[in-house]
Parts: sequence; structure tokens; C-alpha cells
Amino acid sequence: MGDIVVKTKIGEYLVKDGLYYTESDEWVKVEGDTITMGVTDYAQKKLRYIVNVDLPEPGTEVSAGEPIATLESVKTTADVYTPFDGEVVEVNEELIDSPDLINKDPYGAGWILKIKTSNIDTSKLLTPEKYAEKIRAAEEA
Amino acid sequence: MGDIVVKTKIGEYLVKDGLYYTESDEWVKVEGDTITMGVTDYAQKKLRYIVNVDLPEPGTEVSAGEPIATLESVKTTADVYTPFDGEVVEVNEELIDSPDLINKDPYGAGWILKIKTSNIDTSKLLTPEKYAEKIRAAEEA
Amino acid sequence: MVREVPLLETQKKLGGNPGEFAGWLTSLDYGNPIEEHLATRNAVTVFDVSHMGRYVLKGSKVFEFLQKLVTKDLSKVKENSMSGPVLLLNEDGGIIDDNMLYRVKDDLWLAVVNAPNVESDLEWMLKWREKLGYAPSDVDIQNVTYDTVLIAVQGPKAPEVMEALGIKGFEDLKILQFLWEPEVLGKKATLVSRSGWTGEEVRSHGFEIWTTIDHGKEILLKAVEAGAKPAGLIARDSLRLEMGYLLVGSDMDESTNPIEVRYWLALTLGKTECVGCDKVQEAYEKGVSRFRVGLKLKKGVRKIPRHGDKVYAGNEVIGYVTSGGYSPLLNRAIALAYVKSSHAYIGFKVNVEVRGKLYSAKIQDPPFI
Amino acid sequence: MVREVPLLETQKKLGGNPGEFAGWLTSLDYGNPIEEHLATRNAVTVFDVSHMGRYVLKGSKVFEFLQKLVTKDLSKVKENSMSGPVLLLNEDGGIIDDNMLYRVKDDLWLAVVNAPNVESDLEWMLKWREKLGYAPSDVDIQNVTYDTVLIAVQGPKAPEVMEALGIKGFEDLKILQFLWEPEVLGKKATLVSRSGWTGEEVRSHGFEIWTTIDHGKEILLKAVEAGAKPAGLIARDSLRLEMGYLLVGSDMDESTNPIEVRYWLALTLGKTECVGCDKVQEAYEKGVSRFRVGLKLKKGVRKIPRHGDKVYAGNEVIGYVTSGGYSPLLNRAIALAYVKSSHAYIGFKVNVEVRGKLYSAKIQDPPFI
Repeated sequence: MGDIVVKTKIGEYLVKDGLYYTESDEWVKVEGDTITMGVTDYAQKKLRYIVNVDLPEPGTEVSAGEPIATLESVKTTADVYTPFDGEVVEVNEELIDSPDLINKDPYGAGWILKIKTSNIDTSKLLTPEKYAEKIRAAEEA
Repeated sequence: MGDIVVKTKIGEYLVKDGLYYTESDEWVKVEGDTITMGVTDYAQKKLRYIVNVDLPEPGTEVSAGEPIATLESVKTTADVYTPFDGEVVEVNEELIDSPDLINKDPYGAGWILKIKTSNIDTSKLLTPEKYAEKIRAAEEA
Repeated sequence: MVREVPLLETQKKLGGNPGEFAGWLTSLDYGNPIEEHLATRNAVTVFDVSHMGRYVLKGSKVFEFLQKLVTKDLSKVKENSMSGPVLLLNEDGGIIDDNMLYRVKDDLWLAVVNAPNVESDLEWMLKWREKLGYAPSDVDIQNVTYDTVLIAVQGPKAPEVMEALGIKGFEDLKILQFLWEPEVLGKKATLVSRSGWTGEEVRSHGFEIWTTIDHGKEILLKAVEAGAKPAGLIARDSLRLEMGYLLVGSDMDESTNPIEVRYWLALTLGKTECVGCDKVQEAYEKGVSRFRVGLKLKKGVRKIPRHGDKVYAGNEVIGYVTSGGYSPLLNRAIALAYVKSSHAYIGFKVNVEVRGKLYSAKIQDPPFI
Repeated sequence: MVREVPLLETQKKLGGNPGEFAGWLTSLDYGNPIEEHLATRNAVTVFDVSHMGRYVLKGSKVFEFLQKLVTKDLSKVKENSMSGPVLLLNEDGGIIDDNMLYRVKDDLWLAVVNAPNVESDLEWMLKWREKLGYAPSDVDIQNVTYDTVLIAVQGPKAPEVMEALGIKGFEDLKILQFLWEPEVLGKKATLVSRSGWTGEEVRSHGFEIWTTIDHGKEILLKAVEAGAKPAGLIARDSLRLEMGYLLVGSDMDESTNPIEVRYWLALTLGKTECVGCDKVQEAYEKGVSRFRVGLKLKKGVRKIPRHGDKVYAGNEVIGYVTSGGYSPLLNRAIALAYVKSSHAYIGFKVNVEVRGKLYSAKIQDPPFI
């Protein structure tokens, strides 16, 4: 399949292959019983420059649908939601001093946290194709 | 007679010869039907440094006992009273820019104004000796 | 309905990231609004601020008419000078908009109005022209927003860019003065003023150029070539916030009166002849129950108070935030807020609740920097 | 009963003009208080401020005791540091006095209190010592006002005078720090602090020397020899007024609470353990109906508002003046005033009535300079 670049009237948004996506604009990478999460290129472009990230403590128990991190941008404040129950096992400490890593590299150095979870159900997530469609639909609204 | 220097515990005050004085610490010099007025050395020392003088317009009609000018010092505000009815014929314009002439030379360059009057009655005024007594009495109170 | 600013394509070529603001599509940033902010404070930036409304007012009664509409005494505005902010009020003294007026001649004035009000201010002016009985020929008002552009060159190095644009005489401009129909890049522009809304007009140097679309395009490109960093509306917002400048719609609206807003800059005390002016005087004498103040969070705190966030003194809610942002110069969040007059503790500490948590903030009379 | 300050004769030798202040006979000026003021701002002056009260507090419970008496959290005051102003309050939160505390060690503190309250503050402290159940041996309080002197060297050139006085280590003092028992002119003084009340402690340099009477006499003479202009209480008053510093008795008393006074500097927010502290917190949360503000008259206006003069917004009386004076730096009259919270128009204009005439004044949050 490969990466998808969604081109709209006001911008281009990268949707990376090999990841899952959420309705709330997070990306999810599944490795065994652990997921790595971040926000999508689309999300960071909508949020614009991020000046602060509030991260949970590793060890925190989280429930599906719950806000687990907060991004503070020059434009607005946004929560990051976990799609599954589980326990935070690692957070990206780099973001504390350089929250704009999320802008610079949303799918790479800008990852936010890792959650260990026993009930991964990827059917609740969006494929890259579905997510790209969602962006297109939102931009054309 | 000559000038009198009233020495008290906290200061020395010059009472000049050849002038009349008022209970409200003005000095009055009589020349024909015109009086020249100012405030005494004692008054300026009590007022301390003078930062502003409000003068009447020449031509102003004044009544005995009325405030005719205002002295603004770093310590307080004081009025200058005329002892006689009459008309202001001249004011010391130098005081506008240099109000502290009153501190520097109360009986000379610090004169305040001249009043033309038809009813000069020096019996209503104090002689230097009487005025010196008044100061002494006030300082010892 | 979103309308593109005329220079959107040029903005994009320069790296602009478009977004919507007040019905316009224009560049909100050029990649990093913090850098754009800092470049405005330390070097020079160029903003396309064509989303602002622009009117031309002509006719023998224009001065008289405007004098009856706005909160400042315009007789004190000299030719080739701007008025500084002036307010349009409703009849209750509520704030409709703040405008900037330019006096070219008695019978020729220009106005810059806020983007959300491009159409509504015009309607309001036309309504009052009729109510006050002025003939359209005596007070002719043209909305030239869509046919012209406004380019702002801001920052301590702005003079270098003005030089590169070949503008003569800009050095002599004092704050709020303008050159009428000067040459820019060898062509006549409408005006070049010493102004802006970033604070650079007061702090160092800021200039604005009002001209035609094609001319504006050339100017924008040349300004960048001459060293100005292109900057977008997000940086513009954080810059105005550091100065405590008010954003209509966010920090003030028809429910606020100019005394509560403490918009002293836009008021001539005792002016009674404008629409709503009597209500200003009334509020001034009667006093007000709340005041706009600034909130400065602790150094390093980047939790941004947003519109509606509550302000506390101990357990008491004493007010709410109207706009907040991150100050790159102070490295902390700052905000504008209304608090009860009885709690307007300028210089003292209060708490602001941001997403459920309390943060200590000092009440300050802006500017913050 | 008027008492002479111990160095009155020395002051007179230096040109001092004595007058009464708060029951003391001391030099109010040395000929020209404006020049004394300006010399403090531009060069260096020396003040004999021995009319201020001085206490020594010794004993194992002194820290604990003081912590229960004053409005600031003293645990934040380091050894060899002054507290900055702290307030003594009555049980209703009304202001009795502002003191300056010096932490030498946990069991050794010094206090400087205002001249009118030399005896009454002591009585008050002794009363509370008893009420709070402290043994005199644990909290020993000695009034040393009449056996010691306090000399203030103020101004940008103060370091030159400190040098001439042979004081070692004064350069390292930060604001409110002091040297304990340093040598001055080869003899031991009680302390030398970086402080004053003229604003020079913040603006440039100001030092105070606390010592014995004979030693103080030598120091005063030597300071003048080294270039310090002798200055009196009138200059001291105009200097403090330019900084907006408050004079107890004039600007605040038992009928005012610290929130109205906006005396933020003297408050630790949330402190509840001191006498009256609960009332401060209560006022802070409840809000207050009036605020202390500064009034700045127009340039060149030398009509001095005096205590009790009325402040107007239009036809409304909104407050009154508590102290006023002439600012040599601003060449105009300035004043401190209380105005209704609803009219605390910081940055805007009001009128002040001086001897029947209205003068325009801008409300300002001091310092004025």
C-alpha cells in the first residue's frame, strides 16, 4: 500500500502505512501486547505549534476512551485518548523539553507513550485508507 | 533700632527693621499709598522649601483679611493675606519660575506683590519688636 | 463561507500554512509561530494582514460624521496621522468594534476595521449616516477590502526592509504618522504608516503598507528577499497578547463597555457627542463592577488559560479569562481576563483554573513585556 | 513632649534645620530638600534616621513568636537578611504598623519600627508575648532606640562612601542582606544593610548602618566628608513618595486592611497564623470596596494634593488623598489616594480637588518613577 498523502485545498497530510488510526486523530502502532501512540500529521497541523505536553506517570492504569495526555498548542488545547484499557509503560520524556517534536516528526521522534494492554482489538481502529477518507471528508465539509 | 535676630532652640529668624508685620506672618512695606508684601523669614522657615506660588492678576480688587496668594511648600500649603482693602498693582513674576526666591531672600527678591490702597492703617500692623515677641512666644509654647 | 485573502498563493509559496480566521483563509503560521514571534521582537518579519477591513471615506462632512461615531476626539488627529484605536459603540455603550482611522484631509479619511466586522461595521456606518441625516455625497463610504492589501513590516530591523523597498522618508515617521501615496518599489502605494499591532510600533519599528493587490504581491516577495521572515496570524496574536492589545470578539464585545475594558487609549474623556459616548461617561462616573486585567503565570508554566477559564481568589471565583497564550519572551503563559473590581489586585497573586487545575498567576496591568 | 535625636547637634553643624516629626526633633532639611532629593537620585546623601524605633529580640522562641505576629512567612527570611516590610495587625486585620525585621540567628532578631510607634509597638508585642504564653526569657525584647542610631547612605554613589567608611564586603550585599557586626571606621557597628526607604535600595545603592551614638556621630561626619550630602526628613518623604512607599499614620492605619492598601510586598498569601492574618485572607477572598492608588498630576503642575483632598470621576467623589508631594524627578505633584474599587482606573484620568480647584491626574500603580 505505502504511505498516503491526503491533498486538500489548504494542506497536505501524511497518513503512514503500517499504523492504525483513531477517530480522535491518534496513530497506534501494535507490537505484541504493547501499543505506541502519537498524534497524526493531520492532528499536529490542525493544532499547530505545540508548546507543552502533559504526560501521565508510567504505571498509570488507563481505560479505553479516557484522556491520557494533553497537548497545549499556540492555538488550542487537546487531549490524547487511549483506545484500549491498559497500563502506561513508557512516556516520551523528550517531549517535556521539546514538545514541538510532535510537529517536526509526528510519527517518529514525536511519539507520545506506550501502553501495555491485554485487549487489543484492531477492529476498533481505522486503517490508513479509512483514516485518509476521514480527513478528506472533514476537509471538504 | 536695626534688624532683630530671634534666636530660639531650633532656629534663628530675622525680623527686618523698617517694615511692619502681621499676625499671619507677612511683612508690609509702606510707600505712599502702596504697600509691598511678602512673608517673613520665620514664615518661610516654617513652610520650608517653596515649590509653587499662585499669584493674583494685577488689577484684582482685594479686601482686608482675604487670602490673595498661595504658597505651596514641600511641607504644606499656606495663604498670604492682605491687611488692607485695595487693588493689586504688581506681582513678582520671578516667583513663577523661582518660587524659592522666598526662601532665599524673603525680604528682598522674594517679595510677593504690591497693593494700592486708600486706607493704610499701620496701627493694625505689628512693629518689628512686637513681631519678634510673637515669634518668641510661639516658639516657647 | 470562507474567502481567500488575495495573496494566499504568494503566502503559500513563502511557506504559509493556511487556516481560517474570521471567515478568511490566510496563513496562520509559516512553520513555527514562536520563531516568527521572536523574529518580530529581535529582527524583522512581514505579515499579510489583508484580512483586516479597509474603507475609504470621502466628502465634505466626513470629519463631522466620524466625530459623531467614535469615542475619541478626532479634532486632535493631524493630517497624515492615524487616530490610534477608536471605538464604535452601540447606544448602550457596548463595544461593536475598534477601528483605526487615518486623516488624509478633512474630507478624506481611511479606516481599518477588524476582520469579523468588514461587512457589519460598514452597515452600521451607513445606518448612522442615514440616521444622522448625511447625504451619501457628503459622506461617501467605500469598502476597498477586497481590492487592496495591507502588508505589515515589523521589528527592530524593519527600517532595512523599508530601505530595500525604496521608500523615501519613512525614517521621519513618528508613531501613527503616515506617508500619503509614497513610492514603494517605484510604484505609488496608498500609504505607508508607522504602525502595526505587534507592539513594534511602540517598542522599535513597525510599518504598514496599504496598496493594490499586485503591488502588494511584489512588496511581500521583496520584503522576504530583503530579510523579513514571513509571519502568520498566530504570531500576530501572541505578539498583541504580550502587549495586552485587545481582540474584539474575544476580549470585548457588545456586552462590555470601554471602562470595564480599561480601553483608555481609545477614549477621549468627556467626549459626549458620539453614539454611546454618554454611556461611557455614565459608566466612568458610576464605576464598574469588573475590570479587564492581565494574568502572568509563573516562569516556565506553559498551561495556557483559554477563553472562559475561571480566576480565583482563594475559594472565590472572581472572574474569567478572555484570551490566553504563550509568551515566548517571558517563557510562560499569559492571559487577559475580567475580574471583579473589588478583586482587581494588580500586582498580587490569584489562581487561574486551566482544565481543572489551579495555577498561580499575578494580576498585571499590561503590557506584559 | 518632644525628644531630640541623639545626633541633633551634629546635624546642626552640618546645616540641618530641625523640626518636629512624630515626637522627635530632627533635621527636616539641610536648606534645600529638592537638592537633597536629587542628590539621592543622582549622587549620594546621608540621612540620620535614628527617629525610627529599634528593638533587639533574643531567646529560643523569638522566631516562633514573630511568626505569630507578622503578615509575612518569616521562614523564608535567611540569616543575615531583612524581611522586607511586614505588618503588625490588630485582630480585625487593621494596620498597626509596618516593621522591618532582621534575622541574625533563629534566636536573635532585630526590628525597625516607625517613629510614631516606638513605644506602642513594644507594648503591643509585650501584650502578645503574654497572651501567647511566651516566657520573657524565651522572647526577650529590648527597645534600644534611645541608645543607638541608624544612618542611611543612599544613592548611586553610596559605594564610594561605604569605601571611605572602611566597610569590607558591602559590595556583595544583595537587597535586604546585611553584614553582622562589621567594622566601620575601624570600630564594630551592629550591622550594615543594603536597604533604605528612598528607593535607592532597589534602583541603585542604599545602605544603612546601625550602631552606637558616638560611633554614629563619627560616621555621619565622615560620610559627609566623603561626599555624601546631608539630607533631611522632607527629602526622605518625597523620595519614598516617588516610590509609592506607604507612610503609616498617613497612608494607612488601624481602619485600613492590607488588601485595600495593596501592600502585597508585606504579605505572604495564605498565611493564617498571625494576629489578623485570617482577616487578610477574608478580605482577599471577599474583595474590598476601595484601593490605594497613585495620582500623577500633569507635568509642571505643582499644586500639591494634601491628606483628605477629594478625588473625582466627573461629578462623583470616588476617594481621597492620603499623602501628596512634589516629585523633583517628574516635575509635578504626585499623591497616594484611596479610591473606590469600582473606580480604580489605573492608567486613566481623574480629577483631584486641591484647595477648591480641580486638577487632572492619572491614576497609576506606583512606583511613579
